[in-house]
Amino acid sequence: MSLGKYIQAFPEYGAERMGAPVASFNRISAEPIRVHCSISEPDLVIVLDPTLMGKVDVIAGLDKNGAIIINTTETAAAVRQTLKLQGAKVYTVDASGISRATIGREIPNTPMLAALVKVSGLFDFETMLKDTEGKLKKKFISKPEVVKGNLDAMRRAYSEVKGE
Amino acid sequence: MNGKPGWRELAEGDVVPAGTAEQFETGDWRTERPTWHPERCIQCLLCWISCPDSAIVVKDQKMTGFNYHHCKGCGICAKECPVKPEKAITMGPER
Amino acid sequence: MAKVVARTGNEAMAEAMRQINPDVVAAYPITPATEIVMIFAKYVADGLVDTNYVAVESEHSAMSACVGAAAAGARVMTGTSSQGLALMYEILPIAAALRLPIVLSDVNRALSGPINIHCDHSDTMAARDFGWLQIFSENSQEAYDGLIQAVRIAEDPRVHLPAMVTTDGFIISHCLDKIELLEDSEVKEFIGPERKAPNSLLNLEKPVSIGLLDLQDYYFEHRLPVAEAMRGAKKVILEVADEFAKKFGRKYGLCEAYKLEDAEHVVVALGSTCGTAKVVVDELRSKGVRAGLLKIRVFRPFPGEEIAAALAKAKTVAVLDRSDSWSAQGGQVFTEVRSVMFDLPVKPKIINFIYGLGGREIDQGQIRQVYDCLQKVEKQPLVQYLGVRE
Amino acid sequence: MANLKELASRKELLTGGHRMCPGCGAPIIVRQILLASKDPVVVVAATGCLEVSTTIFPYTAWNVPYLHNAFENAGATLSGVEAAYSAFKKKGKISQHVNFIAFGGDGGTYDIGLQSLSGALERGHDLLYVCYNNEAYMNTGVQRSGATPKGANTTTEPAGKVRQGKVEWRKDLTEIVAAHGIPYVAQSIAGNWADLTKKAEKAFSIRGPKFMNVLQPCRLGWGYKPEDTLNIARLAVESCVWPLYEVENGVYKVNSKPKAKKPAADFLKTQERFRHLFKPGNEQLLIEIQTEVDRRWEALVAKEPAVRTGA
Repeated sequence: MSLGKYIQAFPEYGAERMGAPVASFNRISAEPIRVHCSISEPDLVIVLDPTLMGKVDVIAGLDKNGAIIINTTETAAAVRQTLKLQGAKVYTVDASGISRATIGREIPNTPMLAALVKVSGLFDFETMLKDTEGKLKKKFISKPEVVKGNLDAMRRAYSEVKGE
Repeated sequence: MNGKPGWRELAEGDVVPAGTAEQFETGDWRTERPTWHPERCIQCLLCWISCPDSAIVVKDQKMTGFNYHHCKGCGICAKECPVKPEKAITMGPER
Repeated sequence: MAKVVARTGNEAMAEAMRQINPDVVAAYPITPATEIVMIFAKYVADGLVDTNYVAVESEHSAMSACVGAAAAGARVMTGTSSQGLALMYEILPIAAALRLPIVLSDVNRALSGPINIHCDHSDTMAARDFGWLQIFSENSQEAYDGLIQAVRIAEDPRVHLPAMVTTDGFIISHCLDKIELLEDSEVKEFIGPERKAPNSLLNLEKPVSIGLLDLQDYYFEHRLPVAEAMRGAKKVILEVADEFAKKFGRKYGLCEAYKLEDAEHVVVALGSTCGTAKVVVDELRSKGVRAGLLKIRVFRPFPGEEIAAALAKAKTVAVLDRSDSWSAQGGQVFTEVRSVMFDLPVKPKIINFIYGLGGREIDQGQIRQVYDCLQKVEKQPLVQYLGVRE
Repeated sequence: MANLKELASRKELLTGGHRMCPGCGAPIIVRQILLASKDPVVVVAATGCLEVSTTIFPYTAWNVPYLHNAFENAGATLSGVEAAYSAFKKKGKISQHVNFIAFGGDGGTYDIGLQSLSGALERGHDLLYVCYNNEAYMNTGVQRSGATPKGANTTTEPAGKVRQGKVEWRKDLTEIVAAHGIPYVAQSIAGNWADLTKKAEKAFSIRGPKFMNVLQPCRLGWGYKPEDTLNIARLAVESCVWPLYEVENGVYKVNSKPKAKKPAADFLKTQERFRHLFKPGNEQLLIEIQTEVDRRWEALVAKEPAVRTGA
């Protein structure tokens, strides 16, 4: 949003407690966003937890010109085979591994965000890094190592995301 | 219903100034009437503190009689009056 | 200077409450309105507001404490949802009859049972007959602006009624959206520094009794002014909206007409669904269908004349109700809209869709289906249920 | 403590002209408690006899600011009033000290209003809640409440051929309130003005939540002649059916220990509501009641500190 776009983000709420699979929907647009419903035909799917792939139909409604980004150590080709996906682009990045190495804990969120920027080309990466740095600095005022770890994670994911 | 104020004449929101019940007569509820006998009264004020209807008139910290406009004639004042052998307040039929 | 931020509906409501800085907030958490209370409690903990926050043990007590505080002359707010609002029902008409301008943010959620935490309008609709102003919001921005305006409207001497501003549970309450915030000083100036109560329990010089027993001889005379104030509130809502538009640029009315001038097929809806419906209207227009949307923003007072005028030229009208009145005659919005159309010289054909109960998804496809039905309206039943499995 | 002359020089804060029954104990309690306050008072009343009879529009017997909201929410409503007061005080809009008092009957306090009361006590508002306890729903025609004692005849648990009035023991609300750990809890009666006004004065001198459970004979529901209201309440104390005691910061003090404890039957037989207990065949029930009165009395006395200095 600070990069000049309109945004909408909303999670899907069930009654599950911590650790259960969750879905969240995001819209990014150059115009004001008026629709208020879940996204059934996504342009882009991001899978943070690859163990869900066998259980949840992660490619449901995915546009054939769309893309899916998966946090996994496997190759895009292997994932495509698992998903039996035709059309659409498949990208993989080991965001969990990256986050363990850089942040010290398995928090794949920020590296996946970097992968999203790379794949979608919606924003300029350096501007986004700067914006994220500002936000994290506010939140982790007494933990500069967290900010650095996240930024490192994002840089690595940006360069390591691979697809076909 | 006639003679009562219309809705425009009422204050907003079910509000009245304090203490308006002062004007309402409950004395006509009485079937028994208390009589005060000042010559026997020891001014202990037990009748006053015990009255449910705030109907014992006290002036300068002294019992001076009844507010018959409010007194419902319950007889608590007579019952609580400690004066012996004859009480300073007695109950009799309302005329 | 307006500040553009990303806020969920709940965050927007809490932000407005911080800027309104009421004297007393008495509230109890309930999904999906809990965050409003949580965020506000943090504002209190951080000393960002002067508010005396009463963390009550139930919504019944929340509304009871609000009545007590408002009767004492305070500016008072609370927030709740669904069962919480239902638990307040007993006290809501008391607040109205005592003419206490309490402002409540309600996050629309289905009433039990079965228990459900998701959006529909059954909680708010069941409260429509309690003498509260009701303002629905299409998005977080409207919720934020609406809550600030509600304080002014409720406290206006021509109104003096409590008000609830609603958002759709999760759909808006938990949806991060781009909104423009006002400066704290702008809000303060707009609503005025303090409430001016005609009577107060804390005016020790002029003691009053509030909330007396009315028998057959006075009750009616004390209820009629609520109807009268509600009637007058329409003008005040528009005045406040005008002033808001002049100062801050965002325009609001009792209703919003979207591409209605030449519309043949019109959908009437409330809340977040209107945003989705606007997208469908644009899409149909591009295909040559003369579609339009009437969004009812203010449900109490009910803008009957405005609705009738807005729909007078339509050929067909579909009213979308996100709740059922269980009257077997359609939802609350439908029966009220249909009733105000009775005196139109040429009446459009009007049908009802009850949809989205318990958070059931309403998407563009379903709204398209509604417009399809309007184009072959003769074959449609009076009331149908949209999006339910047969 | 203010004596009667001193009290009599204060302003009468509950006027006559209210519609309570002749001889009702409730307005006696209210008058005495209001007179005990040297500071301004604001009152909230729960729905009940007192509320309906003192405020029939356009007449109010209250010479103090007064609010009625509903039946079960006097605690929460007064919380709100007190919260507004605190907010105004912080902003410098009001400086005078005010005593906030809620009056609720046993229905509005023991039963339907218990949650609201408990919440108000737990939150620590500076208020005094007074239960004028006549041991049944008198406003609506003598229905049983959680305060109704075992054996009492009520319209919803009447004495009949196989049941002898209320089957259950009454709930010990004073102890429930004391368990909240609030600074001051007391039991008193209509019929001992010195005890009642002293306790009210003490309550007003303490900041935080205070509670008083005041036994109020009801001539209609209990069945006796109107002039007997106060002496019947005193009999409840003399028989240890309703002990006068207070709990100040957790410390128990029994205010009146009868030298010769009267039998509970002396109290019970003064009232119509217990008349059936004295019929042949109910001897065992009377014994049970006496046993329970003794048990509760002994348990109460045992709560007093073991060693007391002074008189």
